[in-house]
Amino acid sequence: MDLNYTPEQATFREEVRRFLKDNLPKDIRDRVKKRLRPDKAMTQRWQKILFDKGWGASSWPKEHGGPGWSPVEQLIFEEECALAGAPRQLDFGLRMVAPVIMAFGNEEQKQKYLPRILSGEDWWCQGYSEPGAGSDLASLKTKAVREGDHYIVNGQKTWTTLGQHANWIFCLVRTSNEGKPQEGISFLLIDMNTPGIDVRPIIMLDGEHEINEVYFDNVKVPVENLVGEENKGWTYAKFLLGHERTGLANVGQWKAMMKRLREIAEEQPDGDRVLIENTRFRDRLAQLEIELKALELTVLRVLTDENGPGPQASILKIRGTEIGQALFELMMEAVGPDALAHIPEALELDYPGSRVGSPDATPAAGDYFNMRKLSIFGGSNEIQRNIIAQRVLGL
Amino acid sequence: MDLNYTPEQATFREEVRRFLKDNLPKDIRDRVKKRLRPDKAMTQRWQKILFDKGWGASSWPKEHGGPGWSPVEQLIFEEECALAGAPRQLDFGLRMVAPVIMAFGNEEQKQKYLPRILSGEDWWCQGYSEPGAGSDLASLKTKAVREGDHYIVNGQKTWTTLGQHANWIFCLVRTSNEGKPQEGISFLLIDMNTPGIDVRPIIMLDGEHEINEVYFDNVKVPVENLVGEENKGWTYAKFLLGHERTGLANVGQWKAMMKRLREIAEEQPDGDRVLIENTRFRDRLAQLEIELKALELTVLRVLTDENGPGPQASILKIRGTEIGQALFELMMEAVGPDALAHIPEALELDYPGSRVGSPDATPAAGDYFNMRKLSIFGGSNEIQRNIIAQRVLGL
Amino acid sequence: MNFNLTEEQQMLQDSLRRFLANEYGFEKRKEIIAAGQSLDKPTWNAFAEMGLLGYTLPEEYGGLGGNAMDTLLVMESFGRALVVEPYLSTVVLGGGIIQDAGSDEQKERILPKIATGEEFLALAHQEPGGRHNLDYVRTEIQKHGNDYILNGRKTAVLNAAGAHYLIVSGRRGGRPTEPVSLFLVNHDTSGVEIEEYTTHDGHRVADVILDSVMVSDDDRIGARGQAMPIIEKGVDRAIAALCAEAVGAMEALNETTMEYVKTRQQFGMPIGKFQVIQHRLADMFIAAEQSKSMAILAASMADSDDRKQRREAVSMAKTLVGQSARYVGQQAVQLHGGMGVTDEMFAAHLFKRLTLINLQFGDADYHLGQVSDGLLKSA
Amino acid sequence: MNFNLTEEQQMLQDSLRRFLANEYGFEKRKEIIAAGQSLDKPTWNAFAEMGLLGYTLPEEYGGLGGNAMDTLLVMESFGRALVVEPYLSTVVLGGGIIQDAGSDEQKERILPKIATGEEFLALAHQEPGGRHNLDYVRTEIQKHGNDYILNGRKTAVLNAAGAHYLIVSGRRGGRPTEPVSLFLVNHDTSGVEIEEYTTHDGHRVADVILDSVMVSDDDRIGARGQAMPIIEKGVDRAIAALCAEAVGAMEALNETTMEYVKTRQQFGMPIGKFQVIQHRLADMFIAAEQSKSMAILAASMADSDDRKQRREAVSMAKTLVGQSARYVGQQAVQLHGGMGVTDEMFAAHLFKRLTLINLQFGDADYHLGQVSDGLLKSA
Repeated sequence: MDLNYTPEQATFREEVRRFLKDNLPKDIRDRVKKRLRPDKAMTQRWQKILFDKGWGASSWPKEHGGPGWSPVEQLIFEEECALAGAPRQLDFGLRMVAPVIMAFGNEEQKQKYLPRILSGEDWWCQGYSEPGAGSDLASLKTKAVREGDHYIVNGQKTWTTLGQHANWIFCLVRTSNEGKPQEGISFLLIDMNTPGIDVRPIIMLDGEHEINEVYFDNVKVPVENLVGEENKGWTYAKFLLGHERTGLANVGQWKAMMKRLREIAEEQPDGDRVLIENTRFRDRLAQLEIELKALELTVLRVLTDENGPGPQASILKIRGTEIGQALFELMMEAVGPDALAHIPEALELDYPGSRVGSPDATPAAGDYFNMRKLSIFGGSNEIQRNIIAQRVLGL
Repeated sequence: MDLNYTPEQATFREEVRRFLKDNLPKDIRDRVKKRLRPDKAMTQRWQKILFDKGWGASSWPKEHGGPGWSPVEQLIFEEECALAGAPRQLDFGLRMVAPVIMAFGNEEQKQKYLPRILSGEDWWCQGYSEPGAGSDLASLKTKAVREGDHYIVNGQKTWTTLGQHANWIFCLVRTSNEGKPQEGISFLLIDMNTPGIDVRPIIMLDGEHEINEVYFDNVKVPVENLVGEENKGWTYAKFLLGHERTGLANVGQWKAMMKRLREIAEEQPDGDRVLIENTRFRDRLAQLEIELKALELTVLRVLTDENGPGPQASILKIRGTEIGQALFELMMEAVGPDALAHIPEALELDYPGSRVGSPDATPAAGDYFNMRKLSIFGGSNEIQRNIIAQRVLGL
Repeated sequence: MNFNLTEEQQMLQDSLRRFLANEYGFEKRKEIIAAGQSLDKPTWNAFAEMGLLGYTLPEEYGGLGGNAMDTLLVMESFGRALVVEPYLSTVVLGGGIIQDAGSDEQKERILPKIATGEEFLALAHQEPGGRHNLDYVRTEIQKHGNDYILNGRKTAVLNAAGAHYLIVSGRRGGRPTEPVSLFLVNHDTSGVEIEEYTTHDGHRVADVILDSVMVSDDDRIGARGQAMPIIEKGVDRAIAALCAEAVGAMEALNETTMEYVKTRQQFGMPIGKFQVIQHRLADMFIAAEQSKSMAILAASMADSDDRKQRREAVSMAKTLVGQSARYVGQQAVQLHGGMGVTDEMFAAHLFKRLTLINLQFGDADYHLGQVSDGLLKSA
Repeated sequence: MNFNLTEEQQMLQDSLRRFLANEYGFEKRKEIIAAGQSLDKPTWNAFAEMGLLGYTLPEEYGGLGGNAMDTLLVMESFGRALVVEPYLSTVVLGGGIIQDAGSDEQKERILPKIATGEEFLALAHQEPGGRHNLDYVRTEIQKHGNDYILNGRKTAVLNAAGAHYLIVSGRRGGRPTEPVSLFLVNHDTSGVEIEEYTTHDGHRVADVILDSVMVSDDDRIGARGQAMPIIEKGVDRAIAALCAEAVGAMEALNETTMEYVKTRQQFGMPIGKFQVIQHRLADMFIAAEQSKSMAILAASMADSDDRKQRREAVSMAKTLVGQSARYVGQQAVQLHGGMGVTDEMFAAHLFKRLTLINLQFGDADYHLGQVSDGLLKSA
């Protein structure tokens, strides 16, 4: 066992850091560091910059245009990006639909979709959940009926994150009612510009438009948009859910937030002292530091396990989201009553009005509210514990 | 609403306090205050003193020799007893079998058993649980077969607290296998001196002999020892479980412990200061003070509710045991490494040897271990939560 | 020792809840918030007619002579319906302080108009950087002939924009070593600037900038430099009221979550049949019940002049209520699944209110610290 | 970056676990404890033969030159079997300190005999009233010609009774302002009195009374007044070892609890089918895995001379391990129901050991405080 990074890994980190220093645009970095959400253009601009460098998809193998990094290198890359204030790249294309296409798509599909994901030209969203089928995916009802060389899709998807920006959606659809509920599901790629698709916003509890309902009314989808075999979509969906492991833990992001939180604690007045001098607050910070360290090491254990990711991998989603939520909560509590104010216009960098408290206070409560989603979306933490109990512990 | 005690209640408290000051023997008080367990003789001696005063059973009505106190008066009495260092009276007779006999027993049974419970002459224990039927009482197997004017009892009971001292046991036994499992159960009073009864100790994890297995091998029990009707025992058992409410919360006991814990925190050295000056320890003490206060008020709400005990009553067992366990845990942590030592002989007041740390350290870890039973016995806290969810919340 | 409501209390609670259920539904509340006003006139008038506005004011000033226990009833009902009207600022805080420490002239001038719903008050005490520390006051008082000039900035002032009078704290020269005094400032006094904003839970709050604001000796509340006990008592009363409001919100949130889990189907059955969810709700129920007990404790002590006992009870209550509100709020959102994080659900709004109540007048950590430090012999 | 065992480590772990499974079962362990000896000779000899006793000692003194990562493996296995032999005191603590700071003569005299299993060491450092504070030392050192006289009382000294040498700390005149020195005291030196007792988890510990104990300059370990860094490093290594032991105990406890809930029937099915119990075990599993990560961190830093980094890593690990041990222990007992609180169950003994590990060398609260205070700039 050796917990030190190899010299090669240290050099790699330096290289990433230098690249970020030279190439991450200041306006983007400022936004991210102030915890203001980047818009579509910014996300695409940053993806293009990474793409030009050959780093568009840290987790992709070389044959598809990825850098072919080892898991630890990927982690280093993500951590440095987060610390530098780079916006999160979009998972839906890069880490969700792409691995499925790579593993189960045909050559034409690979040729057609992967390059446009890599460059950021296509914006993908996810069509999994439906009203009534949240964590219980197998009960989904959106139907695709084969008519000649098309499927006719009817139904409704929901919780479609950033669907309002997307030009493609990957969907689980029901192509058969035979057998078990899981057995009649197919994996379909759908152009969002096809007639009959209607995207309607869902406003989240922080007042933001981030998720959507997507309605399908006799939407014609060419059969060549089917990935793999008809009625085998459940297999691909499970592959996808199992594929993303370290991403769920989000360690890089949380380390960057922890760093900022410590800075805030050193800046934030707390009556006649600064907040870091408040033992009770400091203890909570310390507790979270410890938990984050344990998560980080667990991620590294999973990534470097020579037997491949073992059962420990299943805990990353739970701990990652719990720690993330605790960080946002502590961020809110750090600014205290200044978090009360809800001034949506102040979420723009160039907001000319006066703020309440420090700029850190502006997004604090909204973020905390918004981040309650972490333990719900992507398979609720209750479902994750079911999985650990049943699949890992064999109960 | 009025949270103040009435002048009559305050006077009553004074009277109890004075009585305790004058009548609680010093040797008993010293033992209890040092958190050393009183022996059988002490418990009986104290019961006799209370009995002579007419206070043998705080919860009993006057017709059966009780003082006829209101619930709040009972609480005041218990609290003052605990604060004064009186040993706990034995629930098994006073608060478990007696109410069942009062409600469902016949006149002969009342005449025979109640006075001897009140005076402390009889020591009762409980025969409910069996191996394989802990929280799932309805599945019990101990059988009682009617033969002439006797039942022949065969089977095994377990977790029988202080059964080694008892001369009577009240048992749930199976008298029929017809219908639902609950339907064939009867409530039987058995003289522990009957041939065929074998009491075997179970040593608890703190090394103490407190619980027992009780074996019944063709034990002949006169039919007049049946309480109420044959096969109706489940009703009486449920009555019993529902009857004891404030006792489960144990507020008086915990208030006395909290008082002692605060004293310890002011005495216990913690390097160059005393423990109360340690913010982290003090915060935990404060947290527990708050939770105990909430429990105390909830008990009072339940006791004074003019609609009778409502659904809130169900939370008392859970919070009472959780707070009790937390108190014992904090007690152990207060003395720190001094709690390591396991010196059973030092659990005697007149132990001549040298101790490790203060006398408070002697029982600290053993008590903590022992008190894990609180959330298990008497219907585990998991079962209690099932009950709240299903019976109170209707889920 | 008696936790039962009197007949009058029961009647008031019933009629208030009926009114709110009929006239202050989720949609109506949204409209009120969207209108961007500090209050809804018809609602306020209805409160006045029900006697709520003078409920706790002395009878000689048009009130009913009630106490903090009566406030508890009102606020619990408000919590269930998430009422955003300026009751806390005007009646509980402002009315309470004037009643406790105002001069006869001030009482006569103001209290009757609170009871009738004509005038509003706001306590402008907290300052930027003070976080939860109640005694953090840097607003400057300068003597100017027989008058005084106030300079400073107040923050998180509840309902400042609609208030006819601001109750403003300051220290001579803004020096931390000087004691605190309190002045009644008319809202149209020159130099008073109000920057209003909405809070995440739909209330209206403001920063108040005092730029050479002139007040006279007659505007002072209480004796010179003796204001801290007045502020403390006023704030303690407000905390007790917030605890009661939180209890109402928790109860409503538990009820709506129970409804949800009974109907929401997953894996072929209502999710309320899953044991983990049952136990979660049992714990949420326990948390709300314990909070209710503590809210009653706080209310029973809120009018007391025994400072140490009152403050301890109030801090104990705010700690436990804050912790419970956090637990109940987070778990309710979690059990609602995706729906829980949408603006459409009343549950999400209850959660937001509960979160923000914890941040007002000291969060759970702060008040735990108060209780903890109170355990020191020197305290 | 690599968390995999080397082939040698894997082999050692396998053979150690096999040995313990065969030769150190629950009943055997009970007998050993009941015998009241500080160690079981045949077991100790077997350890020596496996090379465990010299595993981390330098090769020139008969050791294998291993490090704290190797100790981790040994202690994890010990944790699973609840080994009560004096490995921590003699090899990890004593051997570590002599190896770090002993004179060449001391090393030559002692280390080879540790490796062969002939001699034992004990660190007599903690004192009554010190609680978790490592720098609380009041034992008096008085100069007496070229020699020194020690007076004082040490407490919770692991395996003192069987030790050939005690490593004793003290300050000149017992004054808190004086720096700490360390001496090697032969167990049969006049004035050394040992009051041995058993701990709740079957280990043997003692109070050591030093009544005018004479030592010479040659008995000093390290330079005069420079002992605190030596003690800190030794204790940090012991903490890392305890963390590893706790991980082993937690894993064993989780396994035995899983077995239990799969077989124990209630309400017509194994209790392991109840969702609440499933989630509880999932959380216990998570706690053990996170602890394992932290135990590895502590081991990887335990030999480091970077004091701040080492101490931070060790405190982080002890905090998380202590908290997890508490959670896993309490829940395992709870899930065992009545059986969990009886002396018959191995689970109860694992729980007791886990509880006591938290109380040794600083509990979770203490170490959280260390990490927390380390966040201050001034730290």
